[in-house]
Amino acid sequence: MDFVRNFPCISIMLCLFAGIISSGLRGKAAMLVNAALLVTNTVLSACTLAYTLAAGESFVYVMGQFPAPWGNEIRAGVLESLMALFFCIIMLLSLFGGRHKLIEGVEEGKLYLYYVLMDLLLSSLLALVYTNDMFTAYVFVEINTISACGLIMIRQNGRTIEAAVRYMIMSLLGSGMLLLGLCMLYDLTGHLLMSNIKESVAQIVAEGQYTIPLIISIVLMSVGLCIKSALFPFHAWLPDAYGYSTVSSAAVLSSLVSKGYIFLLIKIIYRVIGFEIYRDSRIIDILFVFGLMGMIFGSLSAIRENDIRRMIAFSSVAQIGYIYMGFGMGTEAGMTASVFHILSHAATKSLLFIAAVGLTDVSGRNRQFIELTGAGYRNKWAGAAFTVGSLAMVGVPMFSGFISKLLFSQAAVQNNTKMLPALIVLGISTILNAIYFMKTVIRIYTPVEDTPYPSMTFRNMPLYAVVLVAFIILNVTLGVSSQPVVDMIRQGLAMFA
Amino acid sequence: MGTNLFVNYGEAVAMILFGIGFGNLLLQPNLIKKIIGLNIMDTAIYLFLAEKGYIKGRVAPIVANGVQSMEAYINPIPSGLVLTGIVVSVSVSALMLALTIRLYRRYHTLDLDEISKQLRKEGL
Amino acid sequence: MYLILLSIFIPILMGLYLLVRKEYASRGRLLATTCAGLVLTGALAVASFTAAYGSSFTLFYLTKSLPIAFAVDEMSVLFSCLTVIVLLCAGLFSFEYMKHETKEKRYYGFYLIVFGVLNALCFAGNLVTFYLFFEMLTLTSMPLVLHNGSHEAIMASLKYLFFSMCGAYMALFGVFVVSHNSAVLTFSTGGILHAAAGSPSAGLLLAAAFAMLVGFGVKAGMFPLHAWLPTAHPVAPAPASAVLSAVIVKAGILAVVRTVYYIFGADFLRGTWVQTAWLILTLITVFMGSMLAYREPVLKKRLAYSTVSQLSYILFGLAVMGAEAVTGSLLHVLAHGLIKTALFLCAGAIIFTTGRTRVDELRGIGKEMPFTMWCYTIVSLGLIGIPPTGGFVSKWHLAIGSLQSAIPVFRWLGPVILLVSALLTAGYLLPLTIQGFLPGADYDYEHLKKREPSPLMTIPIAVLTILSVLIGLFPAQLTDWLTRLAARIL
Amino acid sequence: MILLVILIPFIAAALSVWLPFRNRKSWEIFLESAVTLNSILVWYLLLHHSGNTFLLAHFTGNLSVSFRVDGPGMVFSGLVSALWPLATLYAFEYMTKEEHEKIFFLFYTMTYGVTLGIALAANLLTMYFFYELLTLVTVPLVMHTLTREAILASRKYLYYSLGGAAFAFIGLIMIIVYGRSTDFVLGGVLDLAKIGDRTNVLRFIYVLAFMGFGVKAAVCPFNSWLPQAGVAPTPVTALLHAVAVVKSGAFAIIRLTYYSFGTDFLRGTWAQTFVMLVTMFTIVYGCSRAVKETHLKRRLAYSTISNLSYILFGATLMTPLGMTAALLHLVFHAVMKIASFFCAGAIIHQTDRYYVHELDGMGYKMPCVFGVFTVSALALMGVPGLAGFISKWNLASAALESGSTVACFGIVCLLISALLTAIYMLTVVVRAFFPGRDFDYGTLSGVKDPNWMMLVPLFIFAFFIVLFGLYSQPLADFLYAVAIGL
Repeated sequence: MDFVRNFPCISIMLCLFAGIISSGLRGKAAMLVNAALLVTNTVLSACTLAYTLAAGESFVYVMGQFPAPWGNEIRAGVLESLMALFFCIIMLLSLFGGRHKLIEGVEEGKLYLYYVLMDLLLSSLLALVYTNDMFTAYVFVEINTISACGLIMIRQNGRTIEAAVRYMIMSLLGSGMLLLGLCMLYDLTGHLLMSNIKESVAQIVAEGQYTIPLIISIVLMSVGLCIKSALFPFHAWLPDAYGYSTVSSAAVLSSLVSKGYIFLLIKIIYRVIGFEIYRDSRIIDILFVFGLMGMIFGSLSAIRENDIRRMIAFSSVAQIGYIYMGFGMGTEAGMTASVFHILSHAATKSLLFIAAVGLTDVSGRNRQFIELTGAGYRNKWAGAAFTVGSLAMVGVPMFSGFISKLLFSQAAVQNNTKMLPALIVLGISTILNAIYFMKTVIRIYTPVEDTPYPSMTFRNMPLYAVVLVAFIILNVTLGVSSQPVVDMIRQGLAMFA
Repeated sequence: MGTNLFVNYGEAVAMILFGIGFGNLLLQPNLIKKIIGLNIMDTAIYLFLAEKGYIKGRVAPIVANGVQSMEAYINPIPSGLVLTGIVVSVSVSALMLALTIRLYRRYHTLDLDEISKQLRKEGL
Repeated sequence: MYLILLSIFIPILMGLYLLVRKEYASRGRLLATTCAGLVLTGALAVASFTAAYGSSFTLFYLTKSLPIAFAVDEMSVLFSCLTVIVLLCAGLFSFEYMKHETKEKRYYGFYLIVFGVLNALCFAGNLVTFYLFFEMLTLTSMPLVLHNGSHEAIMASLKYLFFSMCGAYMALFGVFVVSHNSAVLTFSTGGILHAAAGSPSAGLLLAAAFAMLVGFGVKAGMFPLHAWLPTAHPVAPAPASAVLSAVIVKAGILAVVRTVYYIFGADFLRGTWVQTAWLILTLITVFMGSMLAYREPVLKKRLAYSTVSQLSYILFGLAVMGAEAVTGSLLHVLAHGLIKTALFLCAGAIIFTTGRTRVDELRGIGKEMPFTMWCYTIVSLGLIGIPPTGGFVSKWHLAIGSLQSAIPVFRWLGPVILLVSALLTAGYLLPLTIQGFLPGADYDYEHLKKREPSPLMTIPIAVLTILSVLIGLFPAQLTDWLTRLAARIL
Repeated sequence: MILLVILIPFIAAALSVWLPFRNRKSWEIFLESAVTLNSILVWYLLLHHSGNTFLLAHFTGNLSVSFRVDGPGMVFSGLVSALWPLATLYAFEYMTKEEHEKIFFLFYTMTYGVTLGIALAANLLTMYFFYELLTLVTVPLVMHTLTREAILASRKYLYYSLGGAAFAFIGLIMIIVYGRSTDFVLGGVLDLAKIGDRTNVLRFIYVLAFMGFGVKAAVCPFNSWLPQAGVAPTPVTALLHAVAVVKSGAFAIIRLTYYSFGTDFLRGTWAQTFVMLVTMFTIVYGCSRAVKETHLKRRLAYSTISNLSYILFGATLMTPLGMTAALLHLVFHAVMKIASFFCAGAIIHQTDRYYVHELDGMGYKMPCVFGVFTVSALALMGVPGLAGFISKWNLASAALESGSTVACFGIVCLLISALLTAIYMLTVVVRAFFPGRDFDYGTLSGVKDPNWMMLVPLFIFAFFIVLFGLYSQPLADFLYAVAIGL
């Protein structure tokens, strides 16, 4: 079974090849290639996950047979393969769910480009997940940025280009800081491979040298990644980028791209700096505070929003706040909760985006709330899915959001000083979530007399409905039998250390 | 501290440049100037890297004249990184410029705030 | 035992029957039914306190600690006598008076119910039972107040209702506290709280006692919650006013007696701040009631203010907690009950015949209705306290009792205020007599015509007048009995 | 078996929508018999089963969804299952005037199952789960009329409830972390060794959780949803907003206080004082608002707010007697308030009158309805001989028994509230029966009592109000046994 060790590398390479091949294909064919790629990668990731679970430890794949510290490495553990699996599944579902909008919104001749970019994005995501090399990480961060930017602007109107530019600028700021931090770290340690850096860092800290440069480099990397993942004060680019791009892009961006950066940060915390050292630096408290503020202000902005897509986008800001709050707790449990929330939020947010588009479609493409009145009856599938997503976001038991809330709170209790703020903000944020999501749910289930808009049924949109059902199942599965997933996350985090 | 700063003047300059570039990228309303800022920022980092990789009195790790001793050459990895970084930043700059052209054709301005204003007028 | 229950439930059931059945074909039948009901109830009540005197029984238990029990003791007899006399007389009077009102059936229905509830109050054997019927009394007497259905009457009845409820709930607080400190709530002479006298809960108990005094005092028109009385009594039909002013307010007195002498015990309260506060309140009420009555131009309202004042005579006597004073109080219960009924019935007779309500419109009324006015004058003198009427005897005892007591300041302040109030009483009652009989030289005798009301009205007035005089003339036996009673409960 | 009684309503609800019924009658019969059957099953369960925990599923780790029949659960489920068939009967008649009956009864019947779930939950997590579910299934009921007002009300209801649950959730977390288990054990499950020096934090969390569950029980300042939610059809306001939903809040608080945090941990601390003061304030506040309110149903809703805090006041005494009194009032208030709401509903159904000042003289036209209304009014005021007096008496003696000064002031609050109750209830009665002499009865022509489907539940409730008032000892004994651990 050892050939499974090749799978991570193969999956990344497959993505790149698929991208290259697609660039010569027509739109339809590129789509099929992409779908095949995603399915293959899902299978590969699942195999890797099974393998690492069975082995109970992670493995390192050395690229080009150059041994450390010179060569480039890929490392796969339970957590990495779990992430990869999830990313693949969710991207697959998001693409299927948003396909009809894509065909509408993108020029016929350029459709293949979308799939090229998507392939590229997947490759960069997988690389971010698997890589063991900091500089490789940086390169794929940039690739990620570029392809994400392309995904935003594929639906060409002024808005999306502007959003793409803004996204680009913020991303470049972030990656610039990441790069600088990385260079400084390299300067301090002389290594680029994560495991080697970690040893050196431990040594440096033990000797008490270079504390200030080390902290500066940690800060630079963390802030860079925070900007890229739209933590609260750096979220200005997010609503436009998620709000106006085509729905699949929005779903993928919100649930995967920002999560890729967050996952990179997790890797930096565990595998580069070392959890204890990172925890003892003050940056963790800053992350905590920003996380809390994000939870509140993101939701407040969402409440004020009148456009359903932008509302969901703002909700992402709040959810990312949750994740950073989990980091900020500085405990193993907090980290577990954060990772779980990455999964549950990914599953929920793409569901919401895709359901929202179904609702706006039956409301004359109008995204204002007032037009959505009664949309839940015109498109029953989207209505139900949106309701499920909302309930999950609010944290109603049986849905995935409840488990993350549960894990977050349990983690919070373990930290004496941060317990009360975390718990109270969690409570307030739940209320705020309830306000804007439930407002929408009630709105879409408020019937109107003689609407001018047509209804949508299963017959019109079989694929769309199936995708929604799959999302709902995913969500409920996470909510009901979360224990295996949580165990895997724990195991994976343990492998990181 | 002062002496260190003087000795490592390369790094100091790199940091100042990074600051200039970062500020430009963040604060300039003009898109072209933003891109220039981006490039300054990236260049600053490459300078920083190069400075770190440079060892006084040695030459670039290109085997010339048959000298194979490790002592003769500087650390090759930073140089490699710089090269990679340049590739990345070139492509990013290209993308940004392409976007800028798009926007300019549409809105006849390079001012991002102005574009936002027009967008709002369009009601999109 | 059955007599007591019958005397309570027969009128209530008859009243309910009257309320729910459809209109009678003729007024006569209604009157006959009512009359039968009244007489039967009166007879039953008398029978029960003669036949079942001294007995007590528990009907059933609401919860383990809340028995519904009835008992007949001297206090029951005293109040029951008064109730029977007044309700019968006023009932008889209504037969004529209610001619000019509508909805007679409803009136008689509630009248009977009130009769039953009053009986129940007299025979209640413990605090819970008493409280139960106390609330019932408020609820069932309210329709009597609002009977004429004018906006004013409805507002007055609501005021009555809410003041009474307020009082009842204050009392209920006391009941809670008492029940917490005592295993049983049965009325027994000398109180049931001996054990708690020195305990740490004594402070709370005193507060409870005060709450109960003020709360039950609402019904008896005691300051500061007296305001309902002058509003509610005058708007009712005259016989109902009579019942309200003479008997229903006495339920408040009975409640206070039961609370102070049968639950807490005089020893428990004597010399405490509760007694002092209570004395102050009663004296304020006595003076204020007379003063307001003096300034009031409408006859029935004036009588209502008078009630406020007179009731606090009784409360003052009770507050002194001496044998002599209590005797005076109990006597005054009887005297005031009879006199005030007579006064209201006179006022009713005047309104019924002439339609005039204000005192200054009643010049020469004595020439028109000499009999009524003579009765009015006689009972007025009684209320003022001029011998040989009932009022004199009771006030005499009150004053003596107060002077005999050892309470500082109030032992002399009380009689002084009582005296001043008596003067004011003369001031507000006698002008009607004087103007009525001596209208002055410019009175138009030409249009004068005798219009004495029918015997149905005059007879009750006469009976009450005679009774009140009898009390004054032959007080010895009654006083003895009451003195013994007072000594026992102290 | 336990699962069955929770599931039957759901199944019946689903069937009632999907099955093709020939006509309205057969549909009605189907629903009514399903509900009745379920109630019978519940009572059978209560009488024959006890103590066994039924584990449905493991959630995560040591958290499980499980059910058990224990003391308070018996009381609450018994109460709910006794009321539901009657309320359904009433609702059939009432809903003839409204639209979308089937949807209405779908959720109405589902709520039955959810409420039973709350009552029979064996641990905090399960209860929390059903608690959230309750919010969700009742929102459509509030929304039912779909007027703007109804939608606003349902939104508010939703926000408040979910928000409250969010804070209750914090309490749940504390129990998970610091408790020996989340199961309900009389006396609490907190592990004092684990808590160490964090007692005050935990008490603070208790207060938070109290307020969280208190949202459903309409504790001040989180009560404004309840009067607004009165826009729902009357069967909903009567059964849900006077019994099932709001009592779930009170029930949850009893569970939280007595079975999770434990009274020993809380008694005599600032946390107890705080929550007690909150309930006392709510008692007075609810009544005063009721006095000012002229819309009959909203007035009753404010009265509910106040009465719910009677229950909570009893619960916050944190003594067995306090819990007895709380449970007693839980039962009695349910009967009293449902009776008065049904009267209000009958008035609306027959005459479309909503405001108190429109009720002049109706007592003569609808004697049965207003007779029952008067009985319930007197009972709510606490007139001896009716149910309200007994529970008030028990509350007061429990308060005195607890010996705390605050509790004594609580009695004063109870009495002030009783007075205010007299004011707002009796003004209605007086208006209805004594409209004043210049009232024109012509305006009431055609007004009459509703038919038997509405009257039968009314009379049954009135009968129970009197019965409980006169003879409640066995019930009180049973509840006391519950409170000291069955």
